[in-house]
Amino acid sequence: MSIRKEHGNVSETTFNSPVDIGPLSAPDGSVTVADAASTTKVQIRGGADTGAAAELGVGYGRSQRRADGALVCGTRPDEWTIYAGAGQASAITAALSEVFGHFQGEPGEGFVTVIDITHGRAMLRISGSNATAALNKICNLDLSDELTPDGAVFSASVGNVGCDLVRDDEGGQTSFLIGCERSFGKFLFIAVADACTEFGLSVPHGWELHGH
Amino acid sequence: MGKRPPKYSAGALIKHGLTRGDWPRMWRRPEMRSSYDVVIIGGGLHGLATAYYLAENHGITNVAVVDKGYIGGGGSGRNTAIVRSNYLTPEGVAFYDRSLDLYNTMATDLNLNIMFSKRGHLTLAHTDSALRTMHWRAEVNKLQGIDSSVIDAQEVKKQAPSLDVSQNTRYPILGALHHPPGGIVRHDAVVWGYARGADVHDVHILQETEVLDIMVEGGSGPGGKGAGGKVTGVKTSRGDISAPIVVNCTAGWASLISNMAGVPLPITTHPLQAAVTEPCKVFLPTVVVSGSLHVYVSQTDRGELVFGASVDPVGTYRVNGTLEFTEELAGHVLELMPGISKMRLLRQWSGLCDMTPDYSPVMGNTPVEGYLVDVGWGTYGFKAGPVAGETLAETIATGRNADLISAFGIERFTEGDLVGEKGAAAVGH
Amino acid sequence: MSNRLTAQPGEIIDRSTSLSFTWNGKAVTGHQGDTIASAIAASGVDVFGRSMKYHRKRGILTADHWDPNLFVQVGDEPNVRAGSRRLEAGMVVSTQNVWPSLEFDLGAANQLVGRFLSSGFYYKTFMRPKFLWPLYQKVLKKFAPGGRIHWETSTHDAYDKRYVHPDVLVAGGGPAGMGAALAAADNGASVLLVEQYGDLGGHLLWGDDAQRAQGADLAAACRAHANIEVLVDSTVTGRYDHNWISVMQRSHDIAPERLIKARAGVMVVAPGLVERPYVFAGNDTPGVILSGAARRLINLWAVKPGNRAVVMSANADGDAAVADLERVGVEVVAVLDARKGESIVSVEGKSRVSKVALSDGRTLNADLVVTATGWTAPTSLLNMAGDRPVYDATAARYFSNSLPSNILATGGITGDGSTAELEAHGRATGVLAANRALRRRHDRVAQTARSNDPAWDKPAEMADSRTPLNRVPHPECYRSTTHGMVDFSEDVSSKDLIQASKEGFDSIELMKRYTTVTMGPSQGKLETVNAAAVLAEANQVSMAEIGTTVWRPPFAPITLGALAGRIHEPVRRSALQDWHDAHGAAPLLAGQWVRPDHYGDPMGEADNVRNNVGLIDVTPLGKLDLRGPDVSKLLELVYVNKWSKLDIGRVRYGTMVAEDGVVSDDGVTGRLGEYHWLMTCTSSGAGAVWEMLEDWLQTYRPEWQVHVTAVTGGLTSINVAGPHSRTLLERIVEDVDLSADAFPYFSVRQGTVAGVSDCIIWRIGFTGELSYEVHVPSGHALHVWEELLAQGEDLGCRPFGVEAQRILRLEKGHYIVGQDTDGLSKAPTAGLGGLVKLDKPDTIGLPELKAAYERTDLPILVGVQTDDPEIVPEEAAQIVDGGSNTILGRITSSRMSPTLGRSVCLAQVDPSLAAAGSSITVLLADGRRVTATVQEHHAHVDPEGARQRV
Amino acid sequence: MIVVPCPNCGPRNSGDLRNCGELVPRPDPSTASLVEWREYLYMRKNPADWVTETWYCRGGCRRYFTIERNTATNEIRGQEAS
Repeated sequence: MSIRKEHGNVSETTFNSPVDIGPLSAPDGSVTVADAASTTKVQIRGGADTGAAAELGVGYGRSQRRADGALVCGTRPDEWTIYAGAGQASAITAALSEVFGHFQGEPGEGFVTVIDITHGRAMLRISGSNATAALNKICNLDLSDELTPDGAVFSASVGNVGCDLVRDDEGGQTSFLIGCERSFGKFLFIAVADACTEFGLSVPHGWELHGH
Repeated sequence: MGKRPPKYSAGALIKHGLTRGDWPRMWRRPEMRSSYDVVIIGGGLHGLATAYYLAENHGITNVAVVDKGYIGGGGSGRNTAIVRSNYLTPEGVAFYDRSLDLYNTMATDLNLNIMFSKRGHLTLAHTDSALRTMHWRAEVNKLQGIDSSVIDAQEVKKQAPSLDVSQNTRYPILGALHHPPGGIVRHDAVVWGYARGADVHDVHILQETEVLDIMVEGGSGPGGKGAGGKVTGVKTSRGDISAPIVVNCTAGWASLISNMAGVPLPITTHPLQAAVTEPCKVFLPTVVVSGSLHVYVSQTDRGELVFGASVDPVGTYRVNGTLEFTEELAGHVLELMPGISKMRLLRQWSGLCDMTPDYSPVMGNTPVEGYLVDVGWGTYGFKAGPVAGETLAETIATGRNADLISAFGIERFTEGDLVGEKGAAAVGH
Repeated sequence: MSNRLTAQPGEIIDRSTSLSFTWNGKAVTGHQGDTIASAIAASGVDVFGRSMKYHRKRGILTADHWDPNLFVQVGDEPNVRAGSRRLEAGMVVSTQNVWPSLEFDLGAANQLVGRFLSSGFYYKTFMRPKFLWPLYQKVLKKFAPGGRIHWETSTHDAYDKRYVHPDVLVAGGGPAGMGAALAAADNGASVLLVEQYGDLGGHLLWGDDAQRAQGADLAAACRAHANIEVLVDSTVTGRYDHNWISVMQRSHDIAPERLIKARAGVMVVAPGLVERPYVFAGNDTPGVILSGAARRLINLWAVKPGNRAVVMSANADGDAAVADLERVGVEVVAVLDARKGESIVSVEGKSRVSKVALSDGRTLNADLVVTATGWTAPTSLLNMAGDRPVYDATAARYFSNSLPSNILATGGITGDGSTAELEAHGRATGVLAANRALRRRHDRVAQTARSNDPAWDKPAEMADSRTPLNRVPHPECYRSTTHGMVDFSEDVSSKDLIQASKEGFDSIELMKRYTTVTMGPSQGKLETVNAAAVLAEANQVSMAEIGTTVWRPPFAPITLGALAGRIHEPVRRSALQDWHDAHGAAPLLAGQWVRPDHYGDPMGEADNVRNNVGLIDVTPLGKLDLRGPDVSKLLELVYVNKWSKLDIGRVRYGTMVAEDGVVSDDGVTGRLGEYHWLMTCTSSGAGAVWEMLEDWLQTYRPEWQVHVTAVTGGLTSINVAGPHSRTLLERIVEDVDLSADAFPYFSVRQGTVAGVSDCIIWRIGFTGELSYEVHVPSGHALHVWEELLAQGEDLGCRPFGVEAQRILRLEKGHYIVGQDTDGLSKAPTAGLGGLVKLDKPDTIGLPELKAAYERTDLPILVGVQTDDPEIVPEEAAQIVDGGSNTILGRITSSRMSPTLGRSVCLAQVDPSLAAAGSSITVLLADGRRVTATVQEHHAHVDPEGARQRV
Repeated sequence: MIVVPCPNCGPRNSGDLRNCGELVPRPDPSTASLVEWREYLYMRKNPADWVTETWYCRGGCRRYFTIERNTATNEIRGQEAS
């Protein structure tokens, strides 16, 4: 059989996003919504007794950008997520194995597991001077600078979709990374883009919110 | 027996109009006695109906109905006034069908127009599985002679033209269970009718009388209460009453009252919210219910839309109401009827529901002799009021649980024989 | 005839503009700044509508939002408050509740028989003859008040919502509210200031020059303050637990109405006061207005309210109205001082007041009656916060009694004062509000994981040392010696209320229910105090003993559109759903998921699976990744069967029950590695199963080392089913030996599929055929799906949908939790006999499982075939006892089987009918009773499972 | 929409969480009588008073925790007035 040879390994970067549409921006640039589903997402689970917190450097609710550009987030009290550029899951996982040794679920004092959730999570980024105002139309948390400063990590409902969020400002511009279960990805993008229409963003045909 | 009050009729109205005479009280404010044959706690529909049927059917008239506030101030005055009998289980169907019979003749029986509007009742199905449940109900109903059938979306549109039956919506209407005998009733009038009917027989309606304790002796629990005990009376805010029979008809407060007798209940108390819009010209001729969308709606003859939903998920005795109830309600109503977004919500309110694990009531005798319950009505109490009163009166008079309520005894929770009404009951109005 | 005055110093109309609109078909013009009512009044109209019951002519009463006589239809919008809605060009305005016309309304015949239509009359009649009642009802319906909703053509417009988190929310933009907002903002609080009308200022807007100047200064300061967001034409409509506050914002660019949901640290309630009508005969005649209406009409909109006026005044506002009237040339023929006991007895007139009878015996000709008899404190928002107001007989109004610490009141509802005094009280309230709110904010910041620790010290708690406003004595004047209207929108008179009390409706709540007083569109804003006063009179008790009805939300009505907002109903899509859409799949909404129901021919799709090979996207299947040394213990606990000895590479079917023994979920779970498992569960149950596992691990078994990760959407699940499935997979699976010996039934392998590594393949058979379920990382799923179709083309590989799968699984007799079981079905009903292990130390629902297996009366799920193979009984068809109506079970699933060419069913039956070969009677929906036979197995096709084990 | 103080996330709207009801201790299933078991399944104190109840922080940290709430007032201990 020759068929097998035709395949070869599919690269991690040939990744189909649930959102096949380019970034949308308001004409005045005050808000932009962009797909970021291909972001590498690696989840680490481990209790406080495992030293994972110390190793990863951030507690629940906070994040830190590493020198290599990866963003380490304390997504739950015993859970961290590393966000990095597309296609880096293997490298990040390998590096973590150096730190934690085994992490497929082996027993031990330092019970730590690592799982690549890149494919399981859709992601988008909303940024700009009106990003907070737009997001606050469909997310009930207090997103002011004091309650939700740059680096804040939190989970919340966005347009009725359960999401993991990071406030991750870029170049002094307010910005949020919003991740959700992959199958909700298209709906989340539509809901967020719809919230931005108040600030001038126009939504292309086929991406309107149902219901009005 | 008291003097019959003047009969209500068109002729009487004209006579009073011409003479400008005053109408007598519908019920009096009697002096409380120190003992009664039966004390009924809770002056709502169930308590008053029980008192009425005790007197009317069984000649037991030395009865007090006590209420901490005014009559009909609880669930009886806060429900959405829908009546129907298209339940899922044979026990449920038989029970509610008798209630519907009593509603049908109530205006003449009680000589008070309860404004029964027999306008039909639609339970919409938005999914295959909901449609399957509708078929199930229809089949069980038909076997018991209940007018109930599944109709398709086009027929739904004929029954209620303002519904959107197009199929490309988020919750397409695939069909509905249609129950022509269902309808709405002026709920307060039912309370007043039973109060007036009971008062005729000299039943004492004691408003603003709060029960502080139930006196039990010989029971196995602390203070001689609980299983094996025997009721001797109640302590109230206006003094003690001795009575061999005490009946708990207190709906949302049922647990609090039952704990006084040492009889724990399988009940949690949840608010059930409702809302009404400003009036507009009548356009919705029937009662519409959607279980998937957790909403039921009807339009009164005054033109107001009356809405209800399922109970609040968080148990509480607080009846303040919530904003999210109105938001979800409006969203769901507009899914069904996108053309009415300009109607305005005028008022929201809530009542307390005594929810049981199987969405069926707990009725009849209990392990404490002389202490009876008529509780666990959840969101169904209004529909059942007449038959609950009738069967409870029979149970009190005969000492043994009436046949129609045999499935609803408290012992089913220790014997593990729950009633299967829950499947159809997510929002069953 | 125009009633528009020459320019008034405080007018808010822009005379350079001309807005054309129609009123009952006639062209009218107004100006920017007019309300609908002011523009119509300026054009010389007295009569705006008809009353609800008696269809009496009605005109302006209060000229504000609460005016019960100014409900109009504007285009397709019913019940528009003409007293507060700003005029817009092109509006089509018409009267409601008249037929055939405003001038000639047949309903007015009710006035002739009014003496017979006392409150509650309908309860006392129409009982006999019974058959006539539906006809009476039709007549009653015709009298339904209100406008018309255009449900046929209207749509759900682009409404909108928004969340805000102000430290201090101020309800009311009068002098006290503005003072509070400024002081709170100056003290570091973020403030949302909400004003119901079009501009800040409250009653200062129609006051004298000094008042208007003070109002303008305060408003400018509020608008300029960086910490204050001002919302005008917006209403605080509700206060719910923990200061969850709803605000209805109108006149925003993007939505006709927008619901703002605020979680406020402190709410300052400063709504001012609502003026109360006086009860006397004819008090609803057009031309009888309140002093506030007179002053607003003259000062805001330069509308002359009449020519010859009688004024009854009990307060300074009434006196000011006299001055305003005289200034604009209205002849004031009498001023009655209610403080001296003078009053109006009655008025005459139909379309307009013509004669006024006074308490001194005089009868005067007049076309205008202005009353200023006191106030209602609109304490709704305080009521919603648990306050029960108490009546003060000296001030003749209600005051709040006790408020939670996150609610403060200021302004008119707390007392009386000059503008400066009101502002000062507001400012003191604002300082206190800021203190309390900032203390709360400090706590919130400190307790919230995502925030940094607060960079500021928590302020010390401040005592409430505000100097209360005075309560100026005011005469208790509620009713004259005659009876008149108490509730204008419900047509309820003081006589009705007294009669109701005599009939036993002698508490305010019962009276309300019987007479409908206060139940109309203004919800008691105008009527509550007068109703309580009349009841007190009827019961011969004091006002204080009557209490008030509870004011419920909303404070002012809200459109359903605004409450709904933009509808967010999430839909879940698999990575392949776009492909399904593009290839003609009929969408099926299943819970939150959209799925391919079929691609045009479900029977053919099923047939193709039996004969060739088919692909179905089963991604919605719930999937949980379980890792750790204690997973098998967890599985032992949550499944009814044994799990401790499952080898690596094997999968097993398991059923879950709840603690009450009722079947709750099922699925297969496979062991991928020593410490790594993948669990599947039903699509609809996936979330609940995950939360249940977490509950056990967190609450009851915290010592167990297990990590659960939901991977449903991350793994796209493709079932490859049919006799050619192995051949197909062999073509594209690289590193897994798919032979029957190496990869037997109920096994799992990990490998590379079409070049995609990290795929999980398990060999199971929901369809009863040789089949493999391939779980592909979703970013590559489309590639794998398309490769499967391409490589399988010669094998007849075609996609199949949910309907074909339903047919196939039913042929195979697999039950579906929730369809073939119900809310009472315990393990024995589902036929789990051999599977269930009752000798475990702990399993969810274990005692109930044991009890269930002791019983012999539980229904049993069986395979059933109708004796006539063409008949497919409806799902839910009842199984009855021969010709009787006793129910002995029901058909739970049914389909025509393409494989067998006959119908097949699953049914729950009474145990007496469960033996194979039992003949049962099925009642079809059309009433026919047909016989059917209970089968030996659930499976109708290949009960031995030979096809899936090849 | 009441505010529920999650010990991990801080104050959150109750809609972000799931209320799991009154805390009822689970009897040992290997020794409990059916009567005891069914009391655990069905019987509730349901007081109009302080009750210890479980919440699940569904939208936040995904932890289960207990709080004391007064079912007559919705007041939650350790949190300022309702």
